[in-house]
Amino acid sequence: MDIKAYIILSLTLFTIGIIGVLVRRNAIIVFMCIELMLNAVNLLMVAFSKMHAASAVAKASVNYASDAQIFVFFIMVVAAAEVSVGLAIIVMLYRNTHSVDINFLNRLKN
Amino acid sequence: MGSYITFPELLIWLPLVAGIISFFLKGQNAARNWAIVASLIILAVSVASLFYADDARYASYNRVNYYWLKYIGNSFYVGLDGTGRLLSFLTALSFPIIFISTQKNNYKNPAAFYGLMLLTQAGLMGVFVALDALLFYFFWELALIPVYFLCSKWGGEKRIQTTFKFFVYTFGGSLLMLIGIIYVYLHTPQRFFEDGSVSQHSFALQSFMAALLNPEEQQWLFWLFFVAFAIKMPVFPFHTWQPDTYDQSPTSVTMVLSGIMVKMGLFGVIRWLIPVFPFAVDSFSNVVIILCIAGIIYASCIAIMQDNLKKLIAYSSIAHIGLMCAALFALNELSVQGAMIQLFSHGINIIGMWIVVDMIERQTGVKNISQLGGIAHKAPVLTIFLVIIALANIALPLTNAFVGEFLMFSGLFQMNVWYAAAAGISVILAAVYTLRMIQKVFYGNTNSLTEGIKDISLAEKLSLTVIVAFIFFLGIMPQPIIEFTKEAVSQLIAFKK
Amino acid sequence: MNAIIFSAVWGIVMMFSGVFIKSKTTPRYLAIIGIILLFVLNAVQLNSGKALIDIDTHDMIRTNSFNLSFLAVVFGSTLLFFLLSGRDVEKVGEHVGEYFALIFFVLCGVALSATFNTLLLLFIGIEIISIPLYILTGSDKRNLKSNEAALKYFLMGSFSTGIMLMGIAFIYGGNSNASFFINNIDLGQGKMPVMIAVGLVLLVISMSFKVSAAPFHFWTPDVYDGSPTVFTSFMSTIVKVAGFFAFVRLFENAFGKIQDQWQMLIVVITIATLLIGNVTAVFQQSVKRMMAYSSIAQAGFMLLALFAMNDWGKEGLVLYAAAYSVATVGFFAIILKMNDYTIEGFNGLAKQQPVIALTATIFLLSLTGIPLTAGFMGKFYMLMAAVENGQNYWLVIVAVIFAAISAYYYFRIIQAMYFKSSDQVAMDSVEINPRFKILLIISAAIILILGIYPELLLGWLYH
Amino acid sequence: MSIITLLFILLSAMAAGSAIMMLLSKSPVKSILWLIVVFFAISGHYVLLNAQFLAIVNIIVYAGAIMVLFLFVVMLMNLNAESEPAKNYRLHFIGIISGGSLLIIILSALMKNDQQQLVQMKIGDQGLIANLGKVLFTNYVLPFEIASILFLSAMIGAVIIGKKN
Amino acid sequence: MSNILELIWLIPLLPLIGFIINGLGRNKLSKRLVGIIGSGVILASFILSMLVFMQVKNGTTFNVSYFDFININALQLGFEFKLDALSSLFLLIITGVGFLIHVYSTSYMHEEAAKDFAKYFSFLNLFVFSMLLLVMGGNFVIMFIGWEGVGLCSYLLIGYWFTKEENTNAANKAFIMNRIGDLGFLLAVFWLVAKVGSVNFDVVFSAASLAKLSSTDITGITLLLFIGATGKSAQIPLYTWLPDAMAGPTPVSALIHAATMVTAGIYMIARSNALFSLSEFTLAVITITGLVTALVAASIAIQQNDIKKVLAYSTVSQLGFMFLALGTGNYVAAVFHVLTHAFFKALLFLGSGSVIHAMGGEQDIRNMGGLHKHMKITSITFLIGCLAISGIPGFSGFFSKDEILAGAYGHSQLIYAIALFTALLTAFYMFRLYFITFTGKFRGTHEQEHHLHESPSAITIPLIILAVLSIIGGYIGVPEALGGKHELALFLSPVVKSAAHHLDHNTEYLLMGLSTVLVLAAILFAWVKFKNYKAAGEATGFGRILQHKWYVDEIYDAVIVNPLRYISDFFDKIIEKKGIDGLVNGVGKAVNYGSRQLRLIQSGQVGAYVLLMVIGMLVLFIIQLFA
Repeated sequence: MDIKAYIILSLTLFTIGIIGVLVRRNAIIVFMCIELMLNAVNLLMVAFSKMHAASAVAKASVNYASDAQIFVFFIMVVAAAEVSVGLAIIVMLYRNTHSVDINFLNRLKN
Repeated sequence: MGSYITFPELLIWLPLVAGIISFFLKGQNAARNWAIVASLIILAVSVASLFYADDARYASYNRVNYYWLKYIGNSFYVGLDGTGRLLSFLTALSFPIIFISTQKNNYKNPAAFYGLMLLTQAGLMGVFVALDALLFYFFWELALIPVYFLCSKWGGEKRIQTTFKFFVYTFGGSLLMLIGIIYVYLHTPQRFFEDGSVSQHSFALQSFMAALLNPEEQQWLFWLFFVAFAIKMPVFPFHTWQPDTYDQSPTSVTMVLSGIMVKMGLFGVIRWLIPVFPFAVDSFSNVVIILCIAGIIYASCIAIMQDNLKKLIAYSSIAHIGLMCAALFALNELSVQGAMIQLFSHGINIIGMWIVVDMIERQTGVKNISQLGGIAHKAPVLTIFLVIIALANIALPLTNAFVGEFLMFSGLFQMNVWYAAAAGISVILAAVYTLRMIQKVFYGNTNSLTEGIKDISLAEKLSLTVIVAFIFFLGIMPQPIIEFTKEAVSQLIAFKK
Repeated sequence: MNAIIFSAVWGIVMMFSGVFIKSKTTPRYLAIIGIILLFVLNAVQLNSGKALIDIDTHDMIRTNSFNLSFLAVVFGSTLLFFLLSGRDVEKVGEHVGEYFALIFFVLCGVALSATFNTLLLLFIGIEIISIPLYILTGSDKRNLKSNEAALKYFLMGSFSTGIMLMGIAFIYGGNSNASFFINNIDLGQGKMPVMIAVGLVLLVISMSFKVSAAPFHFWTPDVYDGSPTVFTSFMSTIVKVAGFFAFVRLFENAFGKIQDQWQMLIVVITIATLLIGNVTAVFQQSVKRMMAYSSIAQAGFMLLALFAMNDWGKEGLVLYAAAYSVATVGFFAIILKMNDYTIEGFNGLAKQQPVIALTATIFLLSLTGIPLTAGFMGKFYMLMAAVENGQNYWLVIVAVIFAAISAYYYFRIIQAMYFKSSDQVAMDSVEINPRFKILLIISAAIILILGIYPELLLGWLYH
Repeated sequence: MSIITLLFILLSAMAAGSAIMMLLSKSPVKSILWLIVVFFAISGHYVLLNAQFLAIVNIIVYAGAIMVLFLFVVMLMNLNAESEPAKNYRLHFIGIISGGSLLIIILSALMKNDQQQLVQMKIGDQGLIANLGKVLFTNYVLPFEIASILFLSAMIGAVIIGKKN
Repeated sequence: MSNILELIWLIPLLPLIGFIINGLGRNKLSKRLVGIIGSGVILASFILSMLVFMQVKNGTTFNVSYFDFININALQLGFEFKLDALSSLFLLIITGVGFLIHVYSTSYMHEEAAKDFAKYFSFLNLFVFSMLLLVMGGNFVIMFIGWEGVGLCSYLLIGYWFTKEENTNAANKAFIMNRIGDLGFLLAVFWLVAKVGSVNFDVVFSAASLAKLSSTDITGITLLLFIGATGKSAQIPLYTWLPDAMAGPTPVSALIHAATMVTAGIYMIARSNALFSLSEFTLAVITITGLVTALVAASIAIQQNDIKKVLAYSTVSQLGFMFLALGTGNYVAAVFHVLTHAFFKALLFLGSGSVIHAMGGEQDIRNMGGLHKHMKITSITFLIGCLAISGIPGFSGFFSKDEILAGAYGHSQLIYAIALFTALLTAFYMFRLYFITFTGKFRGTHEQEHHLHESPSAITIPLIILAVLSIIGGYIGVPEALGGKHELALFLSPVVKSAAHHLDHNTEYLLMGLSTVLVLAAILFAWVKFKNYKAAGEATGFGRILQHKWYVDEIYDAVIVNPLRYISDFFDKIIEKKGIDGLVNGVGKAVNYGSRQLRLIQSGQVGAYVLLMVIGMLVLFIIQLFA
């Protein structure tokens, strides 16, 4: 496969995530869109790692190509931590306002 | 590098220390008396420095160079030369006069007031003795901060906005200068310190003069510096902060502002602008002079119909400063020498004017010409002093200002006939507004406001006598002041391209 | 290295202190001890050049006198923050030990993002900074503003993390060396590869977000305003300068050689930041919110280090970080004691609390950049760096014009304190003990000393 | 067209389509389910790229843990389909336009490059668990340890924020 | 008395000392003492001047420099005096007439309070000091010091009664108009500095220096100097201050505005004759200006009813004559007329002062009449003055005026004709004044009539002395045609090179006869018309224009004063407040406005924030990838 195909795919997913953040108002959905963005990155990372594996440089050291996959692993780790905190915040807000609509978040402005 | 403390250091540290001490004094009189004593001591030091003017013999008394920020080639490099000595003496002389003549004013929190005044003095002294660009910039700003507090705290009704405008205006201008300083600095040659270390660049005056700048660079750098100086002076059209500030500040601060602080701008031109950017000065001197002359006529015209006494003096000051600035840029011996004399004379004269105005305002509570009148009946001595000072202000012969203006006009004439002729109109206009002021305020009949006015007291008489003595002494025998500044003048005009 | 390990360890210690120690004040003292130890350990490494525990990091961490002195500045500011505002941390909620633990974790993240040598650690470092901050922002649970701020911060922060990761992915993809090490990026000859360029822009965007540079600053005013003030103080100073340091470190090491190819981005961001920060701050009525905009404005100035990308800029950044952190921490400590956060609340403070007003004035003057304060020296170095860079001089002029505007809002507070009077009590005097005043005076003295003799700090850089 | 290409297109269409569906779904629960589909599709891609470890982890962590957590929260809050009130179509339009143009700009820059860079499919042992494990616990031991701090803070956060006063 | 010239510094110094003593001691000294000191110092100066005069009579010139005033490379300027025939003559006039007027003042000003009295005398002394400095100055700058100094004293003395706004207005007007002239003077000095590098008379007038000056330079310098002279000597267009200056005490008018200060311009031009003679153009300008001034002022004088105003216009007119003489190169005649004019005009003013004194301050001649009966000495001396000014043979004015007319005839007959006509007008208005005042019936109030008396001796004695001088003063310049030697011309010859045409004696006789006859006719006409004057109504027609002084003041107001005020107002209100300051404040307002608008971006909506961020990303990508 050409790497471009993967770039197009993951950028498309990434953009869908961005558009989701832009248009959706439910905090949970927005957060899910962000998770989608992270997944798009993960996919691209893996694709790149395999791209480098195909090129001459990586042949010298096998580890080079593993780097990106390790990175993806860390992204997942961080995402998990983020999710726990994020959901806690959303729940806390919900407890206080009984809403997760981000458009109602405008006590702070100007 | 002398082993003793030098004059420039003393002139900076004494007011600084005195000012800090003053903050801790209690009571109206303690702070005031302390300020008077301190300023007199500083005056004594300054007078003493006049006797050690011979650089060949007394260089170690007049110049000192401490390492400070060595990484960037900056040092605490101060020294007295002709112009600096003249202006530091003016500063040293003015403060006791100001303190003594305004001692009747009761200030809220006098300790802070006098403390800030002395700090201002320290800043001004620093500006006049700094031979290092960064140091110069430091003092340049530092002189402003106490003034900001003085004006905002003890000023008139609209003091906060007015002072703030003044502050932002000058602050913005000086930041532009800072860019200029940095740019020149980055083009200075290496500097070798005496302990063997080398810095890539340096802020010292000599290094600045040796900076490798081509004429195009000089041309835009020139404006960065000039705008800062022009705002401080102020030169038309950067002047609009001034009338309001003079009007709203407490009079003793106005004296400092108009008598000394405006000289900072002119001094900057003398010390930095002309030596560092000779090519740019050459190419822009006509622009600047035209600006100045436009300002002279413009300010004089406004002064004619001005009802506010303080603003009237402010506009007249703009006209005078404009002339000095134009003279400096004409850059020939006559004009520069004239400007030197006038630097001093204008400071003395305008302080005298303010002393009188202060007395009137304090006693009647008004400063509008139309509300006053007939003061000459009630306060003849005051009137006499005022008339003398006012006439000095319009450069009547045998007063100090005549010598300066004569030389300045003469120098301008050599540069271009029409400059002298156009600027000369101010001679007439100055007479118009000054005489109108005298007529409306002092002549005529008294009214309910001026009925109760009292003639001047001993302290004010003393201050005014000193001022009048200087007016006549320098008016009749200006040669001593010329001798003092002759070398500085010849050094300066050597930069003419 | 010392700093990374010890801050993590002490964070855990603090965490347990919250569990085992019932007293509310003890964690604070523990935290102070911890930060002092952290400072000392860092100083030891700075001095000796060796870490206490020598771990093979596979070159993922690189320490030098430059980033260690930066860490010293950060820890010093944090110490000051603990001393000045530690008591206010106790007032936020009952989880005092946990708050301090989170702060130590943040410091761990700061240490990482100051010493990283690979994009992975940059990412992890930034996340370790961010996640505790989301929590601290929302720590005032009953306060809807705090909740709102936490969610906004979290959503936008995660969003920017996504962007950053995408940037890293492209950098990796475009790097023919197939490496995440920032000093091992193949930038090609002449114009950089498109993938690197895309990744670079994405990294600029995400880092701009972290340092709240416009137009990615939108979270800043709301979050700073909504969080408990004491954490705003921490966030807007220590965390922010850490972000800057990471920003500069990343771009210097990774893309420093081709700076002319991306300088325009920084120019645009700098101008936007200066404009939005300074201009918007002018109209603010709440001092806290004004300080949020002020921090954006200051970020604009710090961006000049990135614009210049030379030694002046790096030295200046350390100096600026110190000046800005100390002044802001000090000023926030004063805001915390105020009864009213609006500017009117400051009316007549000079009469009621002359010492505090004086120190506040020094902090504000430093923020404005008046000579003899550290703030001036910071600005001065920044301007010097920008001028030496030799390109886009007009940016420098724009910067100083905005610096002049910044006087407008800082001086409003000075005006309120000194030149206006009020019948309201500006500060509960119960809150003000001599120790607090002395600490403020010490902070002010640090500002002045650094303003007069910055080489005291800069000397470390060339240790 | 090889089977790999076919699979690629299939998985890609599945991922993108499900992602769009996630956006369009009114009900949060449905959105979550669609997202899980996306994750499965991506896992499929991983398999295609011979990144077996990640494929598994993706399913376990993302689809299995994270998404379940989401679902759990949504259920907890009892959010219904109509939780989102009247939409602002103008804002949607602007959002789609700007997001789309961002995509187009980046892609148009990237696609200018004619040089073909191929991706290793199906082969290569970098993505195997053994290899990754070795690298993770040798070269990447520091980040691995540090990541624990992340979890600690997340844990503290959950305590601070979640605990009822 | 080894060499009196060594002591010449005493001449100006003595009045200065008088000024200082009287000024500082004004609250303590008695009037008597003030009078003695004030007059005494002038007398001492006069005596010294006499001695100096004796020394320089034989043509010696004495230059002395006391100290460096300004000494720089580009300009060496000493505080230097120059004494020669010309200046010593003026010294005599100033101190002599000055002394008489001081004496006169002791009586005239007696009703003033002691300190005002002292103030008056100190100003008067200061004036004499300045005037002496002007005359003795050895270079243009010292001369200018005196030049401005006399202007200042004039200002102070005109505004002596400063309570009345009218007086202070007049004072201001005098000073400002003088300043306009002074600017011309100064510019001329600058020009000299620029081209010659010196302002010393000897250096400037030396052939070497004159060679350095192009004809443009000379014309420019002389014209500028002449502008200075028009200010000081009240010539068109700067003459209007002089009639207004009559607001001051009458002795002041006599001293400053008749005898001395106003002649400074003539002195200066005579002093610089070497320069002026080189510029035909300037001389022509001076001639025309002098002629027109003489005619216009004389015409105005015809319709004036204020006794001092008549004399003032007469002074302007006579000064015009002097400038006419200067313009025709007849410097000696000008100086001669200065001398004789000093005598008779001082006499006339002092006489008018005596009248005003007697009338209790009344100055309107319509309220006088028949005063001859009451104050014979005043009347007779006044008559002598009138005869002298009219140029009746035998009186001093005849000789000097005749010389001017003769010079004018030599120059151009048209000029002569106009000058002669002006002389007729002079005779007419002077005798109009005399007849209305001293003959006929008294027209004032009864109180005034009751109060009428001859003035005390301190007033009458100076009158008598001046009357005598007005008669004999002319005999130092008896023209050759009448068998004289013209002592004055001889005396001045080392300094002043007269360039006047010499007429043959027959022509001269003819001219003298013609003028005498015509003047007598004019006097006769005046006698017929005014011997029994009755206050008439307002003048009409041309007389009305004359009564309003050709509306010159109104024109000046409309052309200069009001526009200046308007400009001032315009600058202040529009350009300053709205323009420049408006711009400065506008920046502040713009920042405020921007702040108010910009903060609206901070809408609080996460969606909006992200949208803006995405747009920002778009911009950055475009910059990086496509720019």
